Amino acid sequence: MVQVTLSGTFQQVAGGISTLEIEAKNIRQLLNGLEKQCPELKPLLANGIAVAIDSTIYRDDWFQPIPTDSEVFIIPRLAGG
Amino acid sequence: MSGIHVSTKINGDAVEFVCDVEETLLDVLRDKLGMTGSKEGCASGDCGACSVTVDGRLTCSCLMLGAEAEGHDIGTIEGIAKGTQLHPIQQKILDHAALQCGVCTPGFVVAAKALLEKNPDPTETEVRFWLAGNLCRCTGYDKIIRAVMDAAAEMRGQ
Amino acid sequence: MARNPDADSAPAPKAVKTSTIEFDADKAKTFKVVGSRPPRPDGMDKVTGRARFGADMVMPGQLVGLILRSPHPHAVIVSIDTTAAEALSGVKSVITRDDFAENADHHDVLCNIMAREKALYEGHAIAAVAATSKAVARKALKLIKVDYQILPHVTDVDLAMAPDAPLLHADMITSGVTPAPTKPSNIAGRSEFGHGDVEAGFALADVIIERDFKTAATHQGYIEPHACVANVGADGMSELWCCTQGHFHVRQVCASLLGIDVSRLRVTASEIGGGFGGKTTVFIEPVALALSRKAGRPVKIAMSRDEVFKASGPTASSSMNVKIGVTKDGHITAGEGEFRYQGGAFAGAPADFGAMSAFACYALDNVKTVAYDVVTNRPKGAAYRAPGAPMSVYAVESVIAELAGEIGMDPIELRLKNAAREGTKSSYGPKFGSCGLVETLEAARDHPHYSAPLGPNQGRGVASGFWFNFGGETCSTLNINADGTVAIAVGTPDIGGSRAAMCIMAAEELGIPYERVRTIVADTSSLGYNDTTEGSRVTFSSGMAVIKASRKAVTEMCNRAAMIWDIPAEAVTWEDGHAKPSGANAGEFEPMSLAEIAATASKTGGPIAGHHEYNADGAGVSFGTHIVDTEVDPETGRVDILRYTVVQDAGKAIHPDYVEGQFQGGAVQGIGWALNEEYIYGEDGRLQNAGFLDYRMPVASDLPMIDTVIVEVPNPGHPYGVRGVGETGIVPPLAAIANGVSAAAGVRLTELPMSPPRVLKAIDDAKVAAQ
Amino acid sequence: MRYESPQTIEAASALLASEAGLARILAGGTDLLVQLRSGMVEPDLVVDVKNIPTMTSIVEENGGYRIGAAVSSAVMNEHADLCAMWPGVMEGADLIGSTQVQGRATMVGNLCNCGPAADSVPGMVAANAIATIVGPNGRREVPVIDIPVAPGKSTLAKGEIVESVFLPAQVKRGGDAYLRFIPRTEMDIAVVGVGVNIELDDSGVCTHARVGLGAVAIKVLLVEDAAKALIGSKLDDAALDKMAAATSAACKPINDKRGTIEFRTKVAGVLAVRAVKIALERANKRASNGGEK
Repeated sequence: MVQVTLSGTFQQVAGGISTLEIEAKNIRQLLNGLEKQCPELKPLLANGIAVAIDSTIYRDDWFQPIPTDSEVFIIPRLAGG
Repeated sequence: MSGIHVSTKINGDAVEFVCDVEETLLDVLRDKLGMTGSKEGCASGDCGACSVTVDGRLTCSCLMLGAEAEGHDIGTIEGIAKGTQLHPIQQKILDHAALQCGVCTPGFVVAAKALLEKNPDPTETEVRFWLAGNLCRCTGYDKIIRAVMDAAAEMRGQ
Repeated sequence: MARNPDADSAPAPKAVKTSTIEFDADKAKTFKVVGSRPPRPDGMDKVTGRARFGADMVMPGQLVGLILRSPHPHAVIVSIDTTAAEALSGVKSVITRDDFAENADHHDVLCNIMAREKALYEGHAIAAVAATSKAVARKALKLIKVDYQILPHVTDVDLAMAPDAPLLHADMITSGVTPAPTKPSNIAGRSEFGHGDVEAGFALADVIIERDFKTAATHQGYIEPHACVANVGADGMSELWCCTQGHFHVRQVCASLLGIDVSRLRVTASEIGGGFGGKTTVFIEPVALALSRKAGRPVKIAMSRDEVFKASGPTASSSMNVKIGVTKDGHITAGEGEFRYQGGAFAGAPADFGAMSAFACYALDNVKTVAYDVVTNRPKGAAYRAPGAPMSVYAVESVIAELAGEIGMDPIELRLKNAAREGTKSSYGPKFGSCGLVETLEAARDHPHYSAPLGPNQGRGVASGFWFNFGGETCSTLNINADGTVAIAVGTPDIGGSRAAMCIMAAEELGIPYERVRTIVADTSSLGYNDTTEGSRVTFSSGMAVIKASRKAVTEMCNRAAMIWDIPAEAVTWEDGHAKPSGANAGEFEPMSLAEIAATASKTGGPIAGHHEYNADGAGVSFGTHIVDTEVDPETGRVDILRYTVVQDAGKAIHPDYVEGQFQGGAVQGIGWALNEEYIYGEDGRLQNAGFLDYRMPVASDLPMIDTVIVEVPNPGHPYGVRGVGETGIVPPLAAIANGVSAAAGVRLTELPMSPPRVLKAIDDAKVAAQ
Repeated sequence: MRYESPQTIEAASALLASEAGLARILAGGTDLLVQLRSGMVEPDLVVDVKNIPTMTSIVEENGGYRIGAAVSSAVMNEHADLCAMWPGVMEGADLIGSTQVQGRATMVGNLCNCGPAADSVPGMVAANAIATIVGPNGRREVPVIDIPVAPGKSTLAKGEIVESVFLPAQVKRGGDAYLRFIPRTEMDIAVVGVGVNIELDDSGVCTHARVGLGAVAIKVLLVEDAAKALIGSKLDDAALDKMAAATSAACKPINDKRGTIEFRTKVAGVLAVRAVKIALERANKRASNGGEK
């Protein structure tokens, strides 16, 4: 099980849920699990997001492994100038 | 619309062209003569990217009609290096990494050369004020000012 | 591509590839080329005027394209009559909204490049013409008749949020609010970040300061206006030359807007005359393509400076409230902020990034930030160097400075006491990995600038700042030429000297001199997809791709040597640019140089190359701390910058000159933002200062030298420890200067820019208040 | 649009007078070209006056200097004697735009555009410069202050051209100065500009003063009350305070992108005091050099 924290808009869109537990070994499984638990998030996830796994920020890089007991955050997809 | 025939000298070479009255010297250089080293950043004399010399005097080619070039000597960025030999200002800009995007660089080279011809030993303040009409948005000017000061020293033989 | 929803029950596939190479501390000790300052490969062309920028390209038979723009900030476009323009001799094509089909994937971009039902800001494109000369094109624009129904407008962020504000989009329902609002508004979205309990935190504070702040919209101010040349063939094969930070992105969006396959459009990135985020999207490119398609000839469009200000993408203006509590001994107990940003006529103001980075410098138990993304009748914003962060950090760092004064603590000491460090839970969620804020604060504190004496009417300001940095999709190829030189192609336009950095990294890996390596930015048909040059990502991610590609080429060169020596490939190592037997057991052979291996490549298996394609993750955050001395003329409110020092963590400076250049350039853009730059709108909703004359960017005589200190705390996610450096430099200056000016003027300034009338008024008001 | 480059001022005047459409004089062109580019004006005729010898020379006359209307600011500022005599006027002209702009821009162009913020005009007004105008009805001489009426509007009749500006001889103990306020150090349009010219007797009492004020009204002003506050004083603090108040009182500015009413009004007084101090220093230095430089 991975404990996932939603931040920014995601939390509100998910109806105020800030953390949830998802069975996932990589980012793809995590996103699928998220969609299942919070269907409201689907359009946001489709737009592209970032996933922080233990202080490293990834894009929606499906096969990035998520080690057990890691800290996972869903945050807005970063851009820059 | 009948054009105006203009005879002039550019970088020492006799050049003739026909331009519309409305066309600026910058338009002529870039669009008629293929000399695109002078850049249009503002077309209002506020950025200096189109700097040229007219009879040795620094000016913005966007603030001058092509027709006004008749009988005058124009100097552009294309004429500053002598063949493969860079002018000391050009070399110092490279040495000091005094450019990032480089679009303002031709204007700075032309303007700085005009300064050092008039004042071979300028203070930092004099360099900064002389170049105040050349905008650079990448470098914060620091390395450009250093390059010009260093070029001045080298040209004085120091 | 949709994910397979059934996949979640399947076992996780083996980690396919880790996208990062970890920092190699041993290698870092023996750098030969990394950290040196060789001349850049594009330098010669740039000092002689030969470099070709966006407007410098000429295609045979090229037409001039011009765009008709709305004079009104908000109006329904009832009708557009182009018949007279089309009839004018020399006009080869005229296009309007009717020439672009609806596009669900890029709806806002479509509406921005050519207005549809409504003109949403002054300068919004309405129609475009291609003609044989500029004079004809100008005449044609005047012949286009547009019937506007003028609507009330709004340009201020707070006014736009009011319930009775003129509404830009009838279908804009605020996202991020539960339950969803039933009525449309100008608030595109709300987001919230943080952790802990801020009320409980404030209860523990001895001193709480709460203030309101405002910042004006500013423009990236690149000296090169947007320019492109488009050429659409009769068979639909198209080419586009343009100045952009991301030609692959341009290709994707333009192909979509024109309804053509990506493979039919080849985009070449010209030399780019500055971007700073402002050239990460499209404005004129799809218009030029559409004109060319209709005319059957190439079309060049070059924006005027007026168009750049009115119709490209400046950054957001902001209105903010920040509240911070601190104990007497300098422990920050809670921080809270609300950040309202307007980003022009479409959603996308970087309010969320502002809210995320506002408190990023601090280790806080209780923090909460709320962001509002608001639309107004202004041009659609684009990214600008660390988008969203300078404003929010300005607000937070101003309050921090004031708190330090209140509790009588040195402001760097207060920051050090609360500084984010490795393992700190960041204000936006995840823990920080290795990072260098503490190191920059200590270096600033120990810098002679920090203890230099000040004169009358002078004040010193300090502020720290942060930017995330990111990686993204990247690939590059590296070819070993037969003469032993090396050709590298990357897909990330070079905006600050990155080609030099690529050459350095390849030379380091290959063990050959820098001069033997050349890097180009390849067009979209020559290389796989690359994300845009943004997010301070290029030296990090293209650099890592080059390192990987170099290592692949090295492996192949070792193979070739092994074949020549007739020993197993594993028995060959690469050292100092040579293949060598790995030990005594491997055999006795003279080392073979890269050039020797390259020379026989045609006989040993053909060309030798390396390439790498990946998602570059693991970009390390970058923190910086700036010190500035200012002098305020108490009689006129004029501010002079006397001395400026930038201290920033670069992870590892590949080419220190260009790292310093990024620090200096960012600081000076920040100085402009702090002191004089602003978008000034009249009551009529029109921009009053659409030119360099009154936009007032810093000129050479406004500034001192900008001192730099490069701190190097290696990024564990890069083999050389590289962090992005391009953006963080613009984050601290707004606050640093505000703190300096406030100290010099004796009154706290809370609105940017701190232009002389504003500073003088603050001084005079404070005098009145004191009496 | 036609371009003409006549050799005499009479020919230039005739061209302007006979043009039925819109005609513009092209001297330095640093304003005209910007206007052309932006489409602000679309003249039918442009008359380049840079090939007219009387308009391109600086001539000493009655101890003062006559400056041709097409003489660029850069050329003027290289004239050592002129700079020594009227440093304030020269500095005002030298502040127009960049080094590049200086190479083309002229004082008379600055004057005839009639911009209220024209940097060279307050100094000329303070020096009581006289313009020579040539038109279809011959020559006339007019004080510079009487030429601008409002932005873009002057008292020049159709076909009239300013040929030159005459700066009279500076007195033995006389000095001038021009200061402007801009947010940056260069490249801005004046938010306030003050030109001051003072004359003192041997005891240091101010016997004559003129104060020209820019960017605070529809046109450049001559502030007589400010001059009165100085005349008869030794330019002590009380006189300067009074002068500052008179200067501020004369302001009728607007709020715009460059400054507020409040700001302009206050800063006009501040700059006037600073300018008088510089002018005083110059007057004393000039006197100590026996009225030379």
